[in-house]
Amino acid sequence: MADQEQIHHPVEHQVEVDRPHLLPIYTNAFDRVFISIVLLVAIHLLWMRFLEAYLPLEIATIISLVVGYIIIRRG
Amino acid sequence: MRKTRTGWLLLAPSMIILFVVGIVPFIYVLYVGFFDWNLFSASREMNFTGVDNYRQLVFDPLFLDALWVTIRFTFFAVVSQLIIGFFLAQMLLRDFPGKSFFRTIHTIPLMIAPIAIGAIWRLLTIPGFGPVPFLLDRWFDFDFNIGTNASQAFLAIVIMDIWHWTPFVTLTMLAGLSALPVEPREAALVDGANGWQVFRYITLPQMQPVVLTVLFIRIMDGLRTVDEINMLTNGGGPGTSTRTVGIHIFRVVFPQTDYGYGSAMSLLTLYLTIVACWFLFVSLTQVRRR
Amino acid sequence: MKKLSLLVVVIAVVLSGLSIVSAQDMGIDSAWWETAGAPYAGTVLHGVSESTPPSNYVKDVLAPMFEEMTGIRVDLETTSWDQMYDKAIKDMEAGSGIYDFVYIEQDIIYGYLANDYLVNQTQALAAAPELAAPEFSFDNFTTFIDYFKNADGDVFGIPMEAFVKIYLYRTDLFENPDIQAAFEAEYGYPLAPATTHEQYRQIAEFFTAYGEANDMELWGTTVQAASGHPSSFYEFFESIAPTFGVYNWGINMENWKATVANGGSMNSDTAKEALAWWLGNLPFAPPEATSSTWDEVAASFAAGRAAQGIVYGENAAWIATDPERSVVVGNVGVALPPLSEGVLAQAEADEGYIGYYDGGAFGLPVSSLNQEAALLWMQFVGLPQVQAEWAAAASRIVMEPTYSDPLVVAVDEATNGYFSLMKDEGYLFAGAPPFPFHPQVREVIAPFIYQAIGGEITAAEALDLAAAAADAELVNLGYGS
Amino acid sequence: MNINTRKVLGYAFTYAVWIIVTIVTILPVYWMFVISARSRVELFNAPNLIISSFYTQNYTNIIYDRTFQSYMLNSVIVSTGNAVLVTVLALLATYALSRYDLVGKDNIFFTTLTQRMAPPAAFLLPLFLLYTQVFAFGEGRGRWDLYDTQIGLILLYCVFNLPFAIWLLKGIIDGIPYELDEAAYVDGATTSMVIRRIILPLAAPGLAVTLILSWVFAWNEYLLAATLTNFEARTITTGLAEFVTVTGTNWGEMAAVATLTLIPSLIVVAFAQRYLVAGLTFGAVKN
Repeated sequence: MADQEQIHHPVEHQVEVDRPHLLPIYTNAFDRVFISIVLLVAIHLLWMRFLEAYLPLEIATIISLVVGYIIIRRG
Repeated sequence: MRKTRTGWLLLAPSMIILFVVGIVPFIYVLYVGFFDWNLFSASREMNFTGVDNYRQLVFDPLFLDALWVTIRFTFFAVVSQLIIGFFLAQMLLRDFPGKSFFRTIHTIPLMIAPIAIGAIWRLLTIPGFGPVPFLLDRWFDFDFNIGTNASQAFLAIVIMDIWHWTPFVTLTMLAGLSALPVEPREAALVDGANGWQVFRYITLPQMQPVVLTVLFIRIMDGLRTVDEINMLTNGGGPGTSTRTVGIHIFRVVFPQTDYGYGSAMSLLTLYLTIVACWFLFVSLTQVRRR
Repeated sequence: MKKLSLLVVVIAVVLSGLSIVSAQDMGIDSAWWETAGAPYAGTVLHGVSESTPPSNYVKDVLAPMFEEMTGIRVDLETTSWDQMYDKAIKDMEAGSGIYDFVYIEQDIIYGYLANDYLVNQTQALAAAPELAAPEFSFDNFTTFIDYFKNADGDVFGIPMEAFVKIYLYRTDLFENPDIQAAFEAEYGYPLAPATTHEQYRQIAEFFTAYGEANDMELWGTTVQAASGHPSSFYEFFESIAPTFGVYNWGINMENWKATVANGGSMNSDTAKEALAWWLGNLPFAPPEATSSTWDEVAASFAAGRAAQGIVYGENAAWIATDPERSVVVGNVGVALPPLSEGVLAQAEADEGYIGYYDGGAFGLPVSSLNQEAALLWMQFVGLPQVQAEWAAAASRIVMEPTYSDPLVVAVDEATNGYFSLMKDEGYLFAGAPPFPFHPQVREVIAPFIYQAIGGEITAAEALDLAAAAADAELVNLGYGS
Repeated sequence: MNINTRKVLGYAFTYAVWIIVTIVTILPVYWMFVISARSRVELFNAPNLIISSFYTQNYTNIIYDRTFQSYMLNSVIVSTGNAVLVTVLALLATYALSRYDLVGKDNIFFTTLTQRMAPPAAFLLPLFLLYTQVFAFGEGRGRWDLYDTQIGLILLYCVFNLPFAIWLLKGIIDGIPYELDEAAYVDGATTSMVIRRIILPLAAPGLAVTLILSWVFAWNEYLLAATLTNFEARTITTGLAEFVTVTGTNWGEMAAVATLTLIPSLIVVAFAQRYLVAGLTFGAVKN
């Protein structure tokens, strides 16, 4: 019954906040690893498509690793 | 919550099967994706080439075209299915004589093998023998030829998919609609809301999880449609206008035996599907969590 | 017509009586086969083939006959064209030993040989004289067997079907005096099977107009132009381009290059002219042409929807004789395809060819676990005694004497000489070029042909793009530099 | 407009919509049936939607063909086996995901779903190797492997059916009040008793849908079956592809097979219509 109540009165952007998160959604460790991998792949693909002609791919790897680290630690 | 060990035990058989027939091949494909491997190249060996396959893929016009065809196909088909399915489900909500008959007939397309559906639609639309071009020509003097006209061929595969999958959407929507509590709707009607307002501000928000679920399932399956399109347009013609990414991978892996490149292509497609579905999944769980 | 109905009866009798024809009736020395097969009795041989009439004959007639004599069971899986390749290649590559014999289409043999998938049958038979049937000899076959030999002349496949892709025309239309008169009045020369591309086009134009004027479902020519299927690639590169004098897909066999700039001829002016001519036939073809693969072309012709066409020869017999499937029974003529000037001379001098000599053989994979039994089976399929009925049932001929068998002669007469043409002029045709990378390059080139059919790009653009793509793919595959 | 006219108009509209939908739905199926009733020569005539004569040979050729009998039998065995296996496994798995506090439940669930997303063509090679080389026992002629076996297909179809089934059941089992289990456990019931006595009956509509849809998906699958079987375990959908040949597609027999293939599915659906609607909620809406 409680669920029903909530469906009738949707509340926008309610995030369970205990400390500041980067991501707009609630995540666990696995989610964050998953998001990092997704971003890693995306950054590499986009890099290869648009930037590799000017800058080597290693930079993309470094950027993705940094982004991944931040997400996993602070997501 | 109960002892977790029993839980894992109950989960184990499913996970083992999925691991063996799902994850293990995935790992193999992942591995092969980093190699240049074609059985009929001058050097038949697997040569490690790192991310070269992917580097090539992001510039490959055939692949990108196929991807674009797939996305357009899925978009048009799924949106139409959602609209038509929602509408038909509404029509089934009320009782009327013969309802279950109509509903049963409506389910038939779901039961036909995709490869047979492709064959049926080919028989319907093949110029010269099929009734669709014949009647269009006779009644409207309209020239319908899916062998020559790319946009007509594209339209044909979208309509075929709508025909095939709308019943699934209708039934799911119907199940969702029937399960909705009626009080809010009644209350709103009492308060003087009109039909459209009830739909827009009450039914639609209530149905949001169902819509997301259907969207998820249809996008997931729509992106990997191969059999019926391959059969209908004979491998994705005219040109490459109906060559979905599934058909393209099929052509790269089967006749071209380009296993390395095909694996990379497959993984990239899988990646895009997972990302698209993940967003839907997250919005679904967030909706539920609230 | 009398002869024709007689033929239909003969074929019907042959087909219905197939199961009762025994090896002895055919004059096979069954005692030898029983002895030779005894050690392997109970073995089950597995094979894979495309679902074609010759393969179905093997499955329904030859396999039971062989099993009755030797006790070796033969299971032949007949499946679709792409599946057949994929399954055979996967099995042979992985060495899983699923198949004991596989169908080798003439165009894939070079790839299989390069990968050492197949057993050298000449050597295998020489090494095991007790398996060599006295009635069998590689010398019985027509020259088509040469396509299944390696550089040393050893055989790797037993030919089981062979056809030429020829020019079919409707005799009832071409020999109708009114039509002849109208045609001559319009074009100034008598109506006859075309010998030049210009004539072919004019005939196509004429009959399309004729069909329209008389409100008939009739067009001038068939075109195998399925706009997303490799069959259109094949029609152009194997049947049309050679008649203009562009051979081997325009790939230079010396350095594996296709572009004119690199010494190939795929985008040469002649090739562009050929493609433009072929595409130019589309307006005079029935509307299904752009959806037609090999089988639909035959179906269109059999439905009486085209006055002429270039059709795979395995269809000639049923189109001309089978009233269950064809409405033009008895009205089918055969001729050589129209040619550019000088092409015939080149073909006669063996410097070129005028069309596709198509066919396939059974090969024995190295990975087979039952090689001895499979060798026996292969020889059985290659016995001269089994050829004639097989030819009558499936219009394929792989041995010279088969041509003179009464059954075959009857079919030949009904088709107005398809088999005679194949016998006498077959040498002008050629199999696929010896590319070990056949499907790989085809798949890269084909999309441009599809686009040209759809009218998205012109013939010249298509071939320029195709040649460049072929060059790149060949380098990618490691051929040329 | 009074209430009555409105009602009549409403009905008229409903019927109009459904009659159109029915015609659109039926027409292609009807055309398939028409084709299956025609001989090859008849097909060449201008399309005619009326069946004037019935060419039974298309059907008799198939029904009396031993190969097709065995294809049909294989299809029945494989799809039934797979549907039952999937339903049982999914019930257990879903119960675990619903009732136990397993680490990363949502992740497990989503990971499972991703199994259904892979474009199958590239995965055929590893599957082929897995079935012929890894799950192969014995040597030489006495060798046994998963390739070309019914059990091989049954297991394989789990890849796309199991995720779907788990999702379907998840919502339904989540909807069964936890207090019911709890009460049973207090009375000393074991997990297996709870699943059989409480969950099974309450989730029946969901289980029925799972069973039906898994069955239909398995019955209709083509590519995997075509690649991973050759003689013993070939299914009826792979038989459809055999009609496309160089010398003409035998549309009549192909349509006859397609018609015959449709019949079992139709029977299944006709019996289970109401479950389909009751069970297809995916737990998206709870009441």
